[in-house]
Amino acid sequence: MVNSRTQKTHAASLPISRATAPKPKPRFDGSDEKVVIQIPAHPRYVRVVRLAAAGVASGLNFSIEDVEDIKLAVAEACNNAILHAPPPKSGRLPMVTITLLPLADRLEMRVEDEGRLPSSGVPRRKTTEASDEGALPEGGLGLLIIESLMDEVQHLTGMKSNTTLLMVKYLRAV
Amino acid sequence: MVNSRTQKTHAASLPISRATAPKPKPRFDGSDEKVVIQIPAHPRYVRVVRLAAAGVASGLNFSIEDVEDIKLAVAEACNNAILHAPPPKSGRLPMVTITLLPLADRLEMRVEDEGRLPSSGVPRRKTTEASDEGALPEGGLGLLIIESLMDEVQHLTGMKSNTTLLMVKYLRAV
Amino acid sequence: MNLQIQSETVDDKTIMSLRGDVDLGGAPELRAILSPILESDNPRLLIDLSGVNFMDSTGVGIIVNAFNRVREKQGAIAFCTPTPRVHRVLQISGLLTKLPLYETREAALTALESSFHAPPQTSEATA
Amino acid sequence: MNLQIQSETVDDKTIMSLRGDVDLGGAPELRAILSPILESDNPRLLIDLSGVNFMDSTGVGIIVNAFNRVREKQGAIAFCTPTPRVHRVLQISGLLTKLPLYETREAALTALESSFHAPPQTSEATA
Ligand SMILES: Nc1ncnc2c1ncn2[C@@H]1O[C@H](COP(=O)(O)OP(=O)(O)O)[C@@H](O)[C@H]1O
Ligand SMILES: Nc1ncnc2c1ncn2[C@@H]1O[C@H](COP(=O)(O)OP(=O)(O)O)[C@@H](O)[C@H]1O
Repeated sequence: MVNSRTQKTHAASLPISRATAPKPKPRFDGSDEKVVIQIPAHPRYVRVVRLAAAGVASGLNFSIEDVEDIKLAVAEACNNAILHAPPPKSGRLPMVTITLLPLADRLEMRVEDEGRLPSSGVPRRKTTEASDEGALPEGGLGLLIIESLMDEVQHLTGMKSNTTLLMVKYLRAV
Repeated sequence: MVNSRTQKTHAASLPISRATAPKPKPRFDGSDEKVVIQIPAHPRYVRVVRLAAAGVASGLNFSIEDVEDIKLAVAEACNNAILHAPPPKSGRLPMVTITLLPLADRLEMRVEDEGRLPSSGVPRRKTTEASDEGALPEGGLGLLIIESLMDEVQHLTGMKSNTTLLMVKYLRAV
Repeated sequence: MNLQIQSETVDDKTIMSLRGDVDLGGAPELRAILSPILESDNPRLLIDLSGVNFMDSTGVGIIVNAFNRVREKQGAIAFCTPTPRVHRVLQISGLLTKLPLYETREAALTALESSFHAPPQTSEATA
Repeated sequence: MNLQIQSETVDDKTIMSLRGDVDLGGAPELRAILSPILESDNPRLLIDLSGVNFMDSTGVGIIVNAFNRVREKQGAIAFCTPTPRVHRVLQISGLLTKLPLYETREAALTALESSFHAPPQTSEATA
């Protein structure tokens, strides 16, 4: 059952499957209600985002399991944003901005940091196979997990020097 | 025990008990870490704020009871902001902005809406005594509750047409 | 958790169990469900609060309004099994001793039987 | 809940119980507590996951790192009683069948006794 879920994984480089061409801000039209959370780029604030995302997701009637998956995905995205944020400026941590957009059939989440993606693109792990010596790979799991849990995942790099990860999770038809 | 707590109540019109004169933004100096949440002015988003505030408060090691009190206080402040927000503009709900500032000895919370306080000031209830006919008063409880739960409470009205409620809760010395 | 309201009628009494958040968001539904009961001739109402994990001043206001209206109608009302959070918000609101609030459902039902309107504990002297 | 780590030594084994969030925030503390154990000569380690209510990829990475280092040292390691959330994140990470993970603490202890390093279930054929 859960294996079938991971098949929904989309590569981060795939454009979002929509009629219109993907643009940096494709879906936040003015009439929608959004929740915006800004946290300092520090691990101690990730839990605040997890709780807030759980609140928005459960308001959309996602199942308990889906709410947990959404918490994990947004936490992974925040982790990456925190790890790749620029250093503090005059003692002040940069901020990470999380936008939660509850829609009729889905939840969209954006996690935006003030850092840059590597110009070579995101180095990715495609496998969790053991090395010849039998050691298991220890890193590069974050995006893998996000893509397993979310229905659509896309990195948006705007003109500003910042990185946004867009994640979409659909409500299942009941 | 709980009666002694309610004695900590400060009237909203009292200035904050600090050495420096209270100004609209007395404590948010740049070096502090703050969490900012923006929600549409609709009751369904109050729970998101409650959860986020619980996350910040428990990170400060408030007791479980204090965390619950903080959730209630911020919810009451959000309720008021939502009830007194201006009507939607071109179908878009106004936003309520909640700022959570965790400090070494206290949590500061600000709830800011796009509405105005009555120019006559905030009409207040001073009692929950029954009327002569024995009926109990049904409204005007929100600020009463906030003041019972928080150590400092103050309405800030800025030059912009908006209203901010500042609430402070101290960590108890152990 | 969103407010969930469950209501059953036993003899001439309505027993209403509230679960989840009794807050601004749940207020319209709760008011709508209470309204016909409170408009009836001789309302006899028990509200079970054991499933309430959050109550704000809106919830308190609805409870007080129900109390006032039942009182006007010479009906009977009782509340039972408040969770610690409900206890706390009623206490802060100064209502703990003014509402007919009982530790157990049995005690609340007994009180409901024995009074045609449930007087608040503190008003007995003046009643 | 912040990560809480409890550690006890039984004979030559360290039994470490994790509670709360095994995430980016808790990682430095967990790494620091694991480090001397993983650097010891013949590490024999059981990690009890029954109190973990959240685990992210950082937590998974620490677990895998512990597994790899114990393996290098010809020690023995086992994990037990994963909560549904831990089970899920290990499954998504493709590690469910690759780590020595046991349903009960007893099974994990038995496995720890009977091997000087705990082989992952699927590598038995290649071992
Ligand atoms: N927000 C981001 N900003 C910059 N680079 C990022 C960001 N998120 C991911 N990356 C890049 O993608 C790589 C893979 O990320 P991830 O799958 O989460 O694995 P890791 O465990 O190495 O962080 C990172 O090592 C980093 O180079
Ligand atoms: N954010 C706000 N904006 C404008 N007016 C407010 C705000 N908060 C409180 N008030 C005023 O203060 C009064 C008392 O508030 P409160 O104690 O919460 O009781 P009520 O139950 O009547 O809202 C309100 O009726 C309103 O007039």
